[in-house]
Amino acid sequence: MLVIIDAHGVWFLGWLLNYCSYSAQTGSRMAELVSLAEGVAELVHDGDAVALEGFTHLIPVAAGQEIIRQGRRDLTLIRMTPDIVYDQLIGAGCAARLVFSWGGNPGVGSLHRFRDAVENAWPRPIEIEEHSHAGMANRYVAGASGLPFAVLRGYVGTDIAKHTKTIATITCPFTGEALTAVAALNPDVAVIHAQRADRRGNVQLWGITGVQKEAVLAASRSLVTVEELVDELEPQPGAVVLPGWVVTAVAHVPRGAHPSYAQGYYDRDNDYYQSWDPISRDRETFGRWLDEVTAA
Amino acid sequence: MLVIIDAHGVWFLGWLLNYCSYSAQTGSRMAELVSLAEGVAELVHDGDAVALEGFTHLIPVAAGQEIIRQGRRDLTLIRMTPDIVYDQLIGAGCAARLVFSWGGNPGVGSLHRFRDAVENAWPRPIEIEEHSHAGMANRYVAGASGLPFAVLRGYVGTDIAKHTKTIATITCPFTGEALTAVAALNPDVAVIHAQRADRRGNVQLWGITGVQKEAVLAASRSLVTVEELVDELEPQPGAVVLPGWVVTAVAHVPRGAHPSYAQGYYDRDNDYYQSWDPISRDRETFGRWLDEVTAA
Amino acid sequence: MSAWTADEMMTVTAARSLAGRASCFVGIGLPSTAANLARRTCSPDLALIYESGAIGAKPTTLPLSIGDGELGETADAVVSVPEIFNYWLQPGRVDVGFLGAAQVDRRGNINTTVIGDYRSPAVRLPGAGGAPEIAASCRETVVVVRHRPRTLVDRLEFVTSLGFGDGPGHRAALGLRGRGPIRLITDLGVLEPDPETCELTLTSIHPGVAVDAVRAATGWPLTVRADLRVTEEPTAAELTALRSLTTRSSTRGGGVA
Amino acid sequence: MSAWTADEMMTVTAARSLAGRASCFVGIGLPSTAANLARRTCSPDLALIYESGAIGAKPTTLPLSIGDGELGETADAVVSVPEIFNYWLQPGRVDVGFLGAAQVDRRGNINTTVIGDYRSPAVRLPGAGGAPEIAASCRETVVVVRHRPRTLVDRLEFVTSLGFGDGPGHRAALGLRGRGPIRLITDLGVLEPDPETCELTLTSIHPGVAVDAVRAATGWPLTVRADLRVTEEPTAAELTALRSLTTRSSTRGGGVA
Repeated sequence: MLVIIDAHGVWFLGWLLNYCSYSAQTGSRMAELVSLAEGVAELVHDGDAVALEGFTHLIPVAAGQEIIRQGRRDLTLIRMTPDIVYDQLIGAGCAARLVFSWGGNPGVGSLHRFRDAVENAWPRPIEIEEHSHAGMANRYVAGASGLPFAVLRGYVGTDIAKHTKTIATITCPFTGEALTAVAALNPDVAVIHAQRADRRGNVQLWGITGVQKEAVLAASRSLVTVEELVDELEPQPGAVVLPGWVVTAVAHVPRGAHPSYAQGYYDRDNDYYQSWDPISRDRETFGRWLDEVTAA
Repeated sequence: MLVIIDAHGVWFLGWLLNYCSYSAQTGSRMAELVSLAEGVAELVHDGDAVALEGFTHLIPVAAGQEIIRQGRRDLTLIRMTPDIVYDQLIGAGCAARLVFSWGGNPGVGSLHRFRDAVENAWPRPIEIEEHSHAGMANRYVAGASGLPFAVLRGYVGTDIAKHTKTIATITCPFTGEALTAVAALNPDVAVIHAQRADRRGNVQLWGITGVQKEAVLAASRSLVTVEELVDELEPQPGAVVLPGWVVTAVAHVPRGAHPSYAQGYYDRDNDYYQSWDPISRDRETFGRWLDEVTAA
Repeated sequence: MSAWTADEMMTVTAARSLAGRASCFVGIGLPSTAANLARRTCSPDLALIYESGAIGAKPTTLPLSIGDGELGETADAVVSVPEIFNYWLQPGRVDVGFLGAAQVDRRGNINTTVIGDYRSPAVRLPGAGGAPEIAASCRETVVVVRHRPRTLVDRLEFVTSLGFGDGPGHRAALGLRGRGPIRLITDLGVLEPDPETCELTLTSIHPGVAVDAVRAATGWPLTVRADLRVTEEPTAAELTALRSLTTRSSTRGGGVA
Repeated sequence: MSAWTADEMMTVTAARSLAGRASCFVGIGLPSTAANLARRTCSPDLALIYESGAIGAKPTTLPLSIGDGELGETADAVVSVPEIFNYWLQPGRVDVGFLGAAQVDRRGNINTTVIGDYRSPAVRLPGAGGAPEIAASCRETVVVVRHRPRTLVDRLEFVTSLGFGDGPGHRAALGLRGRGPIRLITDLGVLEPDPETCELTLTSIHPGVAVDAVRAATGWPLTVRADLRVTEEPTAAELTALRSLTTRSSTRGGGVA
């Protein structure tokens, strides 16, 4: 079933989302095709736990900026590698909490808005919950698997667990060995960017596919922005396919991952990453950037 | 480094295997190219725990029959779906134990040699350790991940755990919820069949890829039989690639999965599965089959 | 003589139970025929999920195993066996689990492991496969078996896959999220759990079948619902689709277990 | 003026430490340059593994991030991020872990999290990334940093990734399988753990560097090994390979962190 949502269709989408929410009820629907603005309006609410994922590749930057534009507040932002798009969301004051494992501008240096929030509580205080990549990845795996926790060899001897309640010790019932448990991540919404979707909402992404499958499957709702809508998904080496019945909504957003890259569509805009450093270093230049984005 | 092993090369391969065994030592070597007879002779020893995996597709039947031919004894045979090739190994008296989750002739019926062993201890008593598919798959995942156990929602309310020591209850340290733990599987040897390998021992398989990656990564040693040796592995949609440095040996065995199938090479020989039923039903007809195979 | 066989009636009825469902985790054998028929009749968008890792398989012929090549080739996605259980089945995102059974008891519990003592069995059956977790984790399950006294039994010697366990509340007490076996479909009729006792009771009888014949083929004292219905006959379209499926399959050689 | 820079000496030395190794888990920044150089010099068959999921990456230019497109396109296999940590790093099948650091202490412990108090830090650093488990699970690790007193510090305020912890036996007591940081390579020399104390001691000094300069740049009282060697100068081949790598990278725009 494909429903094109126009401006008046938001009520229907809202009903549909309730109907499709995780529960024992049967008859999940296929993903709906929406505009980016509609998708964010319907799926991302103030106070939600939101995971925008994409590991260097396919970062859903356009969706993040739409969240800024719509003025969402008090979000728990979840992401393994908060980079430019999270710097922007944090600087814009959207986030009350950040759950993450590595926050930097890859290949450039610091995230200045992230640092300003953590070091100086500007523009608002931000609570952080910090993990390692292995821990975050396993938290998504647990979330996608319907388990409350995952087990790994991790964090041992480090100071990370001292500051994070979602890390614990667990004992192997067979060998008695002590291992580490991390709590599952189940975001309210996962947002990812993919190369393609077909008109039934089946999503295809390839190249470095990161933790996006896990983020979508762990979340209650999901929004996927795509470079291209196609009639048929041609099989691709290394592709991950998410069937439409596990995706809530798909929005057609060409270049939606810029300045990161979409393999087969465009390269990483390394200059943008460089240029973000001076923009973000200063509250005023950042403010001007923000005005431009929200005016757009 | 590629070493072609001839009949005199077995000593060198033996040295190499010791050198490559799991340990803190560095400098793992690439997979060696061997004949099937050499690979089985070097890698599969009496008393070993051996996993031949392949989920309906790419079953390493030729390797299994070579194990019969070489007269291995007291094996612990591990496999999610012991089908014809395990019926043959069990009937030939190679197995002291069977670790499994579903034992049948798919699309046909019973495995008569398996049943004769379990019901009548013929040709020898066989100990069984029985799981569900979800449990076995997770046991391989734990083995491949270097963990002593895996967690799942499984077995609850069934009688399976009553007879199997490798299932236990575990409590979530965050929610207090009771879940199921299964002990890791770490076979001495994993044997799989794949479509292709390159001359450096990188292995490529596609289609239904089952639990083969996990079996190889969980095992101390691995033998991969392949349809084809190629100079370069062309990327394929849905392909799993195992780099040569995690594979011990590769043997070129065209039609090595017959009567199962190798996608892109040949179809499943459904008539063989049918014809196995009368052969295996009777100890004498099976004996004649066995004489033919071992004489080959 | 009717225009359809008892097996066809069973399969058509099972297929109908998938109307309005988005996804079905398909067990081997009879369930696979019914699930594939549903895609050709009442539920064309139904995503068929096989434990071999095929998600959204669209086979043109009946698969002979849960890992036939065509399942993977026609699927929306093929994932590893660990992933199909962990990411797809376990979290409860699949609407219906379709299971066969060697034995099923009055509360929908299933045995596919042994007849007789576990350590020295009279008959050794194939074992669990994916069934215990399909029965536990799908939002609901449907069991498809031929109606025989040795199949529908009063008590199981071995519970491979849980139905309603000992009765009301048992699944919830064990923390299972799926609703359990909402329907047992046989070649004689349809049994559904009594809301009070969770005991499988006859709610629909196939055309031309006598209630006494169903009682005689059931291994426990069968309760017949007061509002017993007669199953709607297979339509011409259903029969055509089913026969086309099974003919194409048998011309490939080999039958379906 | 020498024919090579201190950074080049550091990178060449780090690359040499990968000779004879089959696989290297590559951290971001300086380690990536050295690992890529090794593939072009002493260790052409080295499998480079990146936390983005690329196994056996063969980039022609230096990647600017651990997830550059060319890493995936040239890799033997690309796997998911959970898989790279669980199946590839965690079981200890990777020979060497190559790590950078904001701070490293005398026992090879690493801080990449905060300077100052955790809850109100003076400087908030990027955090852990893949490093804690790379440091724990690789068969051995090599740390590459520029030699500065604020980098090689006596004590860490925050341990992000464990080296030898409090000293001998600490890693074993925690159940860690990898041997830990067998070498710290800087732009001034090479430090290796003393077998008795696990303290990093100067075992090799780069040509033209004075021992006192190394002491002055080290945040703890540096022990100099009696058998102190002078690092072999970069060969012409090494320098050519390195410069070709970095030139090609910089023409793509952007520097390497």
